[in-house]
Amino acid sequence: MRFGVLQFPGSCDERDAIAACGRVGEAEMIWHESTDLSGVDAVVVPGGFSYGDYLRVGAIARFAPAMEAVTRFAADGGPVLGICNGFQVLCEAGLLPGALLPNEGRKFLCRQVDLEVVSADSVWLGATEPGQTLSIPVKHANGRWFAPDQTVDALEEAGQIALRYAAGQNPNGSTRDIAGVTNEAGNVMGLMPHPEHAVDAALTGSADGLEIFRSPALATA
Amino acid sequence: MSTKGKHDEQSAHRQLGLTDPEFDAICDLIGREPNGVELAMFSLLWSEHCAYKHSRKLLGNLPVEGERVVMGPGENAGAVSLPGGWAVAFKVESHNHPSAVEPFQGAATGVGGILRDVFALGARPIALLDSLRFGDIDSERSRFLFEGAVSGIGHYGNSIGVPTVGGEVYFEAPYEQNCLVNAMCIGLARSDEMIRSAAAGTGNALVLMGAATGRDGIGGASVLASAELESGDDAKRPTVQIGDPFEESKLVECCLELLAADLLVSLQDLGAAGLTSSAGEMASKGGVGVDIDVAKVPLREADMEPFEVMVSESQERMLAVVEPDQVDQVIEICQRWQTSAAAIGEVTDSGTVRILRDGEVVGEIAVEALVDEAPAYDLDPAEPGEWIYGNENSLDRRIGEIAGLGVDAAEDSAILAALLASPNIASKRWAFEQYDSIVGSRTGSGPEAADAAVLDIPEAGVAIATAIDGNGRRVACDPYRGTIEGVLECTANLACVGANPLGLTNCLNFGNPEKPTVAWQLTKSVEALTDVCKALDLPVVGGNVSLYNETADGPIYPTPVVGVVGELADATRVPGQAFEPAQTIALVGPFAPSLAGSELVKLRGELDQGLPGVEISEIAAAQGAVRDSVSSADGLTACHDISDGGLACAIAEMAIAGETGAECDLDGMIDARGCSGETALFGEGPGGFIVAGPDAALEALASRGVEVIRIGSTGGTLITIAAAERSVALSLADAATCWRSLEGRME
Amino acid sequence: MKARVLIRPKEGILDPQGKAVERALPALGFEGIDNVRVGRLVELEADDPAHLESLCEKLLANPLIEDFEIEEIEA
Amino acid sequence: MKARVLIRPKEGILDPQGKAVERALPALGFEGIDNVRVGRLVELEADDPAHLESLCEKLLANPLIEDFEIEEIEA
Ligand SMILES: Nc1ncnc2c1ncn2[C@@H]1O[C@H](COP(=O)(O)OP(=O)(O)O)[C@@H](O)[C@H]1O
Ligand SMILES: [Mg+2]
Repeated sequence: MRFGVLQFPGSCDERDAIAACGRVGEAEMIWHESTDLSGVDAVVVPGGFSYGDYLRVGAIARFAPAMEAVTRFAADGGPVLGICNGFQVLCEAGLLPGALLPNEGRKFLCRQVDLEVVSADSVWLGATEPGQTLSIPVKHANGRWFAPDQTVDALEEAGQIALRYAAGQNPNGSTRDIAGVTNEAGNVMGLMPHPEHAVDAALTGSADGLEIFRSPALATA
Repeated sequence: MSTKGKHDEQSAHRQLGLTDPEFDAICDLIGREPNGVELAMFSLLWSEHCAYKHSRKLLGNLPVEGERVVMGPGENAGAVSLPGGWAVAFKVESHNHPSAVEPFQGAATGVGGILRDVFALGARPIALLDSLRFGDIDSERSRFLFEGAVSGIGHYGNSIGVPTVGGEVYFEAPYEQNCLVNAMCIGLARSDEMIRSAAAGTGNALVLMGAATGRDGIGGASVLASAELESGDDAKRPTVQIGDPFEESKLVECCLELLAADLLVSLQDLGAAGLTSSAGEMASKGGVGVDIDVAKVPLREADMEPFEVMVSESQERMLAVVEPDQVDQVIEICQRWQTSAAAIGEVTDSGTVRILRDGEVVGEIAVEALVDEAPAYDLDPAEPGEWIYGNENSLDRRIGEIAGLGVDAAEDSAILAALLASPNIASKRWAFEQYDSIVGSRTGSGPEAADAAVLDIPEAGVAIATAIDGNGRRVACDPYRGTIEGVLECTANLACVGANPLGLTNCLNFGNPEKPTVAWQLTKSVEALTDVCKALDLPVVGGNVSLYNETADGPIYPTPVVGVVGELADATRVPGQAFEPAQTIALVGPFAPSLAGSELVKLRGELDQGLPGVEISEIAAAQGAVRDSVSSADGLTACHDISDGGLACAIAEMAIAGETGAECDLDGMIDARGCSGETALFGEGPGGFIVAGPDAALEALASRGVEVIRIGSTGGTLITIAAAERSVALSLADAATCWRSLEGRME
Repeated sequence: MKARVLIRPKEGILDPQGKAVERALPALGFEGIDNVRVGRLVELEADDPAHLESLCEKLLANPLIEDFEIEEIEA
Repeated sequence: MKARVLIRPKEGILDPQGKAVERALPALGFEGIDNVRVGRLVELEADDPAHLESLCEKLLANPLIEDFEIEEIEA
């Protein structure tokens, strides 16, 4: 499995994402001006502060030429994962439902949280089981996922709610404790927590994030 | 010489902060009166900040050499070597005064500045630490400054993708008006690819990269503008600078790419005094001259005067020396990173800094006069006869607050609870959760996990540990001993994670050195820094001095902040602070507690001059034993050094971290030390560790030649400590409530 | 032309900044202030005002969470 | 009354957001946009408009780096 990790001006976690992908496959960096995804089996839109998070999180990066290629790639069923800022970019690009708002507590928060797998049907959670708990850190100031009530109902119905914060651990006030969602086809997932920072149990105490990076290979196998 | 200008209140030089003799010296040096541009440049390079007028002579004795030193003081940051041809660069710097005016932007731009010092060496920044001081937390202003500084540090560090892995915060009344915001940055580089700042190669181009130049930080120099600009234009000179971490993140990547492509001859950040100091210092270090054409500098505001361009302190800029035929390539790479770059001048063999506007010379100063001839003053130190800072009894108020938290404790237990809730000791989670401490995938032990932050360096097959420390209150009690303790505290923190210290950086935050008392504090403190670093064989590879930290209320506590970087074999084998159940607890090392200068004495309002003596060699030996024990397979499961709040607080912190109680009896220790129960519980001083582990681990530690006194065992949900006539008993839950009380105060 | 774009959180969406302002009011002695909403202000010059609406929809505001309003300042 | 406060970076002060937006636009296919400044918009209801000025100075704007302008929307 060959991962392509996008790099925008202001990306921060792109090297971490490359390293995490490298534990389960191969990974290369894709410059934001590139439209060439040939040879890439899965795309990761990494965390960070693309364009400084200026104007509105993810708003500018979503117009990058690479995002046009990612949109086509996703439409063809290619696996796309958005982490934190990447999640924000994918929502802005319309590849995922909803939008990310400033945390209810208005502060940037960096802490380890427990996530509950709600639906394991997507390409990115195939290695997990519904109900499974994943210990993965969050670090963001704009992670309050929001969508109107009817939309959320429909998403729940369709199994597009992928991950929830464990009871009492919602760090940002997101609608119904939602931490991650997928598109209808299940090949695109976005989440606020950072699975690429939970891949080395000896160093950081949890390798639960690896489950996510392992999943696309299982889906294509 | 008769060219000297008039000396009165209206003289430009006085308004720019130069004394009459300094102005006369300038006239002598250049053989005439300086024009406006030249005077502006002199006023900055001859300022305390750039010229270290009051500290230069003192700093000369610091030990700066060592086997592992790759770069020492004099460069933008110091650096020590790691295995495999790698080096870690690091430096700490203050941004106190800007933070006192506008804490968010002041702290943010402080982080931006120290990052630039590190990547100016060609090192990729991999970690940040912060050292903060504010007035009493009950003061609204202090909370405002604390809140602003923390979010500013987070804003800049988080956005640029460098983890903030450690730091410290103290709240003491003398910092009320003059808070301290010191930031430390650590970077990683290949030793042989690091770059220096000395300009070289006549005919090479000076390329200015990054943000456009605006009227930032011109402040004082604006007296020079009165003739040239209309008065309303004062509004155009911002008093506060805005940090742009996005611009800097592009600049970091761009500079590192330029260095990797071998396109830069030298590189220097633009900090205080902007182009003037960067160009002047690059020329001075290289023994060359430079020409700068201000008309070629990309401006944020049209119509800036030459002096404004030369002294502007706009952030996020770097100056590079580039071979002429590589300028196009450099500009191309900058464009790819959406960062601007312009050739603004060249290296000459003239030995002068020449400022031109569209080719016409508007200022010309010999580099030597500008940089090397700056005055250096002797201090006039005098020891004060008594404690010069205030004393306020706040213990009852703090104990009252414990009750407010729903903690029901009496007597000694209430003291422990109040100490745990004291903002100097309480968990700083409220602050560090606002920092991304994990980006970069190196953080093994982040904030609160262990006494020092631990970063994995797989490139070199090792890990590094780092801590930053400086208890200004204890330095105020005794500048010499307090400073020694500060360094020992830092190396103790490293010992707790099994790291061997490699190098030290420091930031000397003091009041007005022209006052004898402050001069004495500074002199004693630097003497101590020199002595302790020599005794520990710990080279000082860099630092920063921040003076005049005082207001009408008096000086701040003398606050030498030290940051140490050390090496350990494996980031994954650090025991951390947390107790596990059913382990034996022991006190390790020549800890001789005393209430002098302690948090308890402070709460009681009984601070006074003097601290007990320190045996550096004994303490160093104990630290070595602990370090070796932690880094080998002795089997210690927890390790923590004793500092603020004494032994009782150390034990409580370990119990809270591990959610495991402890039952201790200090009688053995009290016999051995001949101290009172209260002193055993709450007394402070260097040289002590609390460790926990199976008996075999403690025996292994003892066999390393250090005193190990068993004091109890872990388990249960209570923290109980018997100490002769005194005893404390606090439930884990209550202890945690107190220790976690900072969040509530900041709501 | 010079234009001003006012962008505000959509009705019904929690605005923590606005709430924080409201909470801070009494301590500062301000009374009788209500319904505080914090949004963004973008001012710019555009060659062709015709494109502004689409610029706002696509970039300056996110219609799922924000409303916007364009005001012309000068032609 | 209902009021609107426009808060913008002071003249001469760096506006990182405006600059970044302006710089990014052409590459993203938005042409002919210039001089972008990004500020904040606060809308609120106040019983007594007399206090608004001081509210802006103390709480809504940071006078060191921002200018503000109060507009009445409805009485
Ligand atoms: N207290 C100190 N101890 C050791 N070195 C110091 C100290 N203060 C300053 N230096 C050294 O002096 C040089 C100039 O420092 P500084 O003015 O802070 O640099 P910069 O201009 O890069 O901010 C640096 O190399 C610094 O490491
Ligand atoms: Mg420097």
